[in-house]
Amino acid sequence: MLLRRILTRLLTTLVTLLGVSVVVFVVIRVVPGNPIAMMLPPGATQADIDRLNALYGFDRSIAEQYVIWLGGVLQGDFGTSIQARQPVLRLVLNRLPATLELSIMALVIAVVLGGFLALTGTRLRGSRGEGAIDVTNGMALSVPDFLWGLVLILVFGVLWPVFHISGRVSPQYIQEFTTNFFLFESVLRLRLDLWLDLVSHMLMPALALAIPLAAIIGQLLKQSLKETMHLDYVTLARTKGYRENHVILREALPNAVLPTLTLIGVQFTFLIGGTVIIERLFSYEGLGNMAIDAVINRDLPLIQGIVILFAVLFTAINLIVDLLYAVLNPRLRHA
Amino acid sequence: MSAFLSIRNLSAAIRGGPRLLRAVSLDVEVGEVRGLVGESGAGKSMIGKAVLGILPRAVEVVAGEIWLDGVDLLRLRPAERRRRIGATAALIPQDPLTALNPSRRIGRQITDRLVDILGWRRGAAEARALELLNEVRVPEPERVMRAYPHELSGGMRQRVLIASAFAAEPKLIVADEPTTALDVTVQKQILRLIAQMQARHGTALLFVTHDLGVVSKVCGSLSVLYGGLVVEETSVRDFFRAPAHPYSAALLAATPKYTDPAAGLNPVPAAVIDAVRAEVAAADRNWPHG
Amino acid sequence: MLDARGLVRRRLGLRLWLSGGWLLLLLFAALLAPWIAPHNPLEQDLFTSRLPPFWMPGAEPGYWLGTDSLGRDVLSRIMHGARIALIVAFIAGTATMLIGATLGLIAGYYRGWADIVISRLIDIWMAFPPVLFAILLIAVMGPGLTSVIVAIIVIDWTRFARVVRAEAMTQGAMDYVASARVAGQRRLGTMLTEILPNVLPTIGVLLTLEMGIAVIVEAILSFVNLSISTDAPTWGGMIAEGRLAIHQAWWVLVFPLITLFLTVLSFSQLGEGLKDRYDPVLR
Amino acid sequence: MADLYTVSDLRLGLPDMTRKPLFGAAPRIGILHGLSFSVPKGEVLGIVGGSGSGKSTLGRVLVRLLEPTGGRVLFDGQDISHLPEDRLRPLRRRFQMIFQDPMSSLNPRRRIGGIIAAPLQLHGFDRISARVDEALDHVGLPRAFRHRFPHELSGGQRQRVGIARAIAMRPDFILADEIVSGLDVSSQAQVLALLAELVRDLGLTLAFISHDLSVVRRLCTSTMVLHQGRIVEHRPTDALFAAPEADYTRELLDAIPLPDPDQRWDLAAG
Repeated sequence: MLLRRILTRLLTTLVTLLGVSVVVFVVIRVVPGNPIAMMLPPGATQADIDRLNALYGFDRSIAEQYVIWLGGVLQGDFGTSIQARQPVLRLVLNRLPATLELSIMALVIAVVLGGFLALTGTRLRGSRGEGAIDVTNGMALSVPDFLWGLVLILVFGVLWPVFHISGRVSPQYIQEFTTNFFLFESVLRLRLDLWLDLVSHMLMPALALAIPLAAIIGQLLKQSLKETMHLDYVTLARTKGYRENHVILREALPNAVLPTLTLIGVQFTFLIGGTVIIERLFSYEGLGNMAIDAVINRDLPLIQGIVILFAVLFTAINLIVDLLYAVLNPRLRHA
Repeated sequence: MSAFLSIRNLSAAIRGGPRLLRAVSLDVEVGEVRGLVGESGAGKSMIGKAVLGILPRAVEVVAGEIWLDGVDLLRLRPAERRRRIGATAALIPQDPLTALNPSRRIGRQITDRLVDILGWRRGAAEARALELLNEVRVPEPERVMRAYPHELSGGMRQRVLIASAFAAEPKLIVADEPTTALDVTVQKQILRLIAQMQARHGTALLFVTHDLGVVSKVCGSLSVLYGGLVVEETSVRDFFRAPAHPYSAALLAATPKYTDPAAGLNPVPAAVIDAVRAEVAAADRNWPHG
Repeated sequence: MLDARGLVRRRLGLRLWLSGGWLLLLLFAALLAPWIAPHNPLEQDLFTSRLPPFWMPGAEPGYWLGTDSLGRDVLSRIMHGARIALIVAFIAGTATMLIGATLGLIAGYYRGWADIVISRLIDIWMAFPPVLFAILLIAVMGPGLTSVIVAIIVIDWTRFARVVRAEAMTQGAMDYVASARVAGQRRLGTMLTEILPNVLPTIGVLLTLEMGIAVIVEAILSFVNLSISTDAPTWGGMIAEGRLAIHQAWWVLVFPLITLFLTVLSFSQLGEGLKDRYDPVLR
Repeated sequence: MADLYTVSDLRLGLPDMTRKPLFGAAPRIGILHGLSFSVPKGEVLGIVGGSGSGKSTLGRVLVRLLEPTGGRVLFDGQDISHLPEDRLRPLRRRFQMIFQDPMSSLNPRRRIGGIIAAPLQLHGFDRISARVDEALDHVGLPRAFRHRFPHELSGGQRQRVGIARAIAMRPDFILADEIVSGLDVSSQAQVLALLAELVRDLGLTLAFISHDLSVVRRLCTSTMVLHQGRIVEHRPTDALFAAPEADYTRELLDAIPLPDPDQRWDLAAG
């Protein structure tokens, strides 16, 4: 049962990734304007252009280019960035940790905040407190991360400047790191100063990403908690003499969490998608920021690589959530 | 108070809304099985819920007393009330499919009250649970203790719930339509089991049902409700021989009976409904809460 | 429980009024911008650059919300920006709805191959980061109003398709659909007369939501300088300029931001509010 | 009297998605295992059985909401077992269905009038408005109800709308699937009395699916007992209840709690 589920999901994931690669390949190959011409100095001859075109494979048909590119990808070769003239894979993997750290921090904030709202709302159901939580959730939910980012910049960057609103780390610390997982490394090396500097840079963009997700979690988890609270086993637990908090946490929460979990998976991919613009907004040196530069510079191999990496990341997250769901659901675990 | 459970003039209403219970009074002695009968909206399960302290949040008790084992539950502080109900009363719920927590093992769900509320040691609680599963004739009780609810059939789950209800030797059990969701052949086994367990443990049983057939099998006495009002209170024998209230008689006449093709299926006459509604309205005139 | 519901009900009426009112005001400003805007939104005047809003010292009369670094009137630019924002909202929102909801309805009701193909497409689309996808599309098509609208449709049809598909599946399992089949209704007829009316309130909520999102996407694209021509007055463009000059002239950022914030919030609240108010079926 | 339905060796299996291999079709779980029976015109057939007996599935095959995997279903002499939907359509006027849950069988966003009129329009009836009124009269609902939405009605009233929708078409056959199981005894009695009256007045053939033998006893002329997808007994109602032949039928009857304290029901035993 579980094994078949895993296999089926792996198969559909592969089909999805293949689909993504085809779509992005086709889309960026109809770009007007020649990226090769842009990277050559003025006065380059047609022969130069042809030579470079051949080098990057742009002189072949799209189908041929795709097969060649796919063959390279299967061997771990994503091509060479036109702009930076470095292997795409290396460029992308260098930036990935920054985006991952930001996304995970945002996820943690969202889960903690959303979980707190949901539990409080359930505890206060029927009262004005619940109404207030609903209204807050509704507002937080309908405003996207981009706007929250701008609001946070205004409030905590300008009006009451307690956080950094630009960059990932203060310039003087950059030399201190040996890996690209700055946050992780600062914890491992117990460097509180580094950690604080990182957090003070990351907190605002992470919060901007987290607010809408926190609201969604708060709303959905509360909804399924309330539905669960009406079920007979919860009532039964009450008659046994348990306190309300205990009933919510032990009886309702484990069962209400499952539908929320599936949703968090999808929403987490949306959150990561949001890093593209949030990183731009906060000049945070991550994948998203690099992606926008790549589009503006028409760096085709790099765009391709970044999009594929995002797609792999998204499908992997969905896969993990799906398996987690199967593992946590006793119905599937013990069937 | 002589009776083990004594409800006195209990009135409940939706907060700021209509009344659900209208000065309900009833007693259940130790060892007695009392049926609460009525159609949907009659308030029969509200009474059971009020006794167990599980009324929906929108419903509040506006007046009355619920004496359980010599204590008026409504005067206790919430924490004390919860503990007291947990220690002396139990519920057999309606739907065995939703009455067991799908993510917890059966054994834990039977023993949790003993361990967490009554302070038993886990080993002793588990031994007690096994003993009860044997008593309700669950095959392979050791395996069932480790199972999750979805691995058991509906009838088996209801047996588990009965075992769980009797685990702490409660003096009162509220059974809220415990067989409505079951097939008729399974229903017979479960009713038989409840009757046997009740007799053996000498528990007081408040049996909520809409099925007069079921009442005639398991109850000794019954209260008929309409619109939150007790319209008749009598012994089962008297009720089926000659119901005193016209509404009771009409209800009985509307109940089909396969042994008698002519009997049953007679709609409740409009005059009877009007009369009983008038009674409900009359009860409301004496209600000080508006 | 009733207590809280009462509370929410009262707020519902209020939010419908507030959101509807703001959007009407915006529509009014957008329609009449050429006549009522105090200045030409493109008119530059370096002598009046970075004037503060009217209540601050140094403000010039006639420039209510101040001017940007090129001396352009912020209020006039917001009003003209509203034209672009609303055009994008209405056209992109409607088109996205038509395409997405149709595909979702077909996939959810007909199932079978149509569902397999549409669902797989949705999966593929979901694996793209939407903002990056939009930027990529604009880069491909070249900046301009049409490109922005097409990009929004291409990216966001899945939002409708996903939700409508799930809803159509739920409705398709109801007995009234079986009942229509027993009555001998064709599948297309059943979809249009039985399923669609029950999905329509959801589509309505999504539509207003999508309009808000379209406004945001347009702003984001202008923010990265990819939307319309660079000096056209767009909210996103103003925000981008304001972000750079945030310490010298905060008003260049704040006023378009407030406008954008209220607009997006109003669109999303409008849909929910209308549904709660006019849907005959209370859930 | 001629048979309206003749069913022979009816079989039905549903794909078991939990055991579906990665590629190819899922194995089928048998629901109905070779049923043969006929329904004469004018008969009120009771179909009883526990949950999982296949009674609802059988009903849905009779009105061709499900296509059988084996055997034949003749409706008025015509084989409908695998008839494609467009050739089935003209026949659909003649067999109607009333559903168990009136909340889910009435489109919540249509008014009662529209719900009853829709099938009439589909089959090109004339005087539709008059027919809707007539149907409402038949089921004892005020004509003004045609402007209401389903959620504005009580459970019993909704079930009457379901009946009105079915009889408005003047069908030959109606399938009633557990239509009183969600109702209180008083509404149940009303709906059943109404149904008995309609069968008599309109000359209907009725299949009445129920888990409640007492109800079947009151309403039906013949009774079929299903158990695990097989017919265990199918005889005239009087004879079946007077002397049940199959063990399962006896077991079912014994398990019914009669509203009668004198019924022998040895609770202490077993």
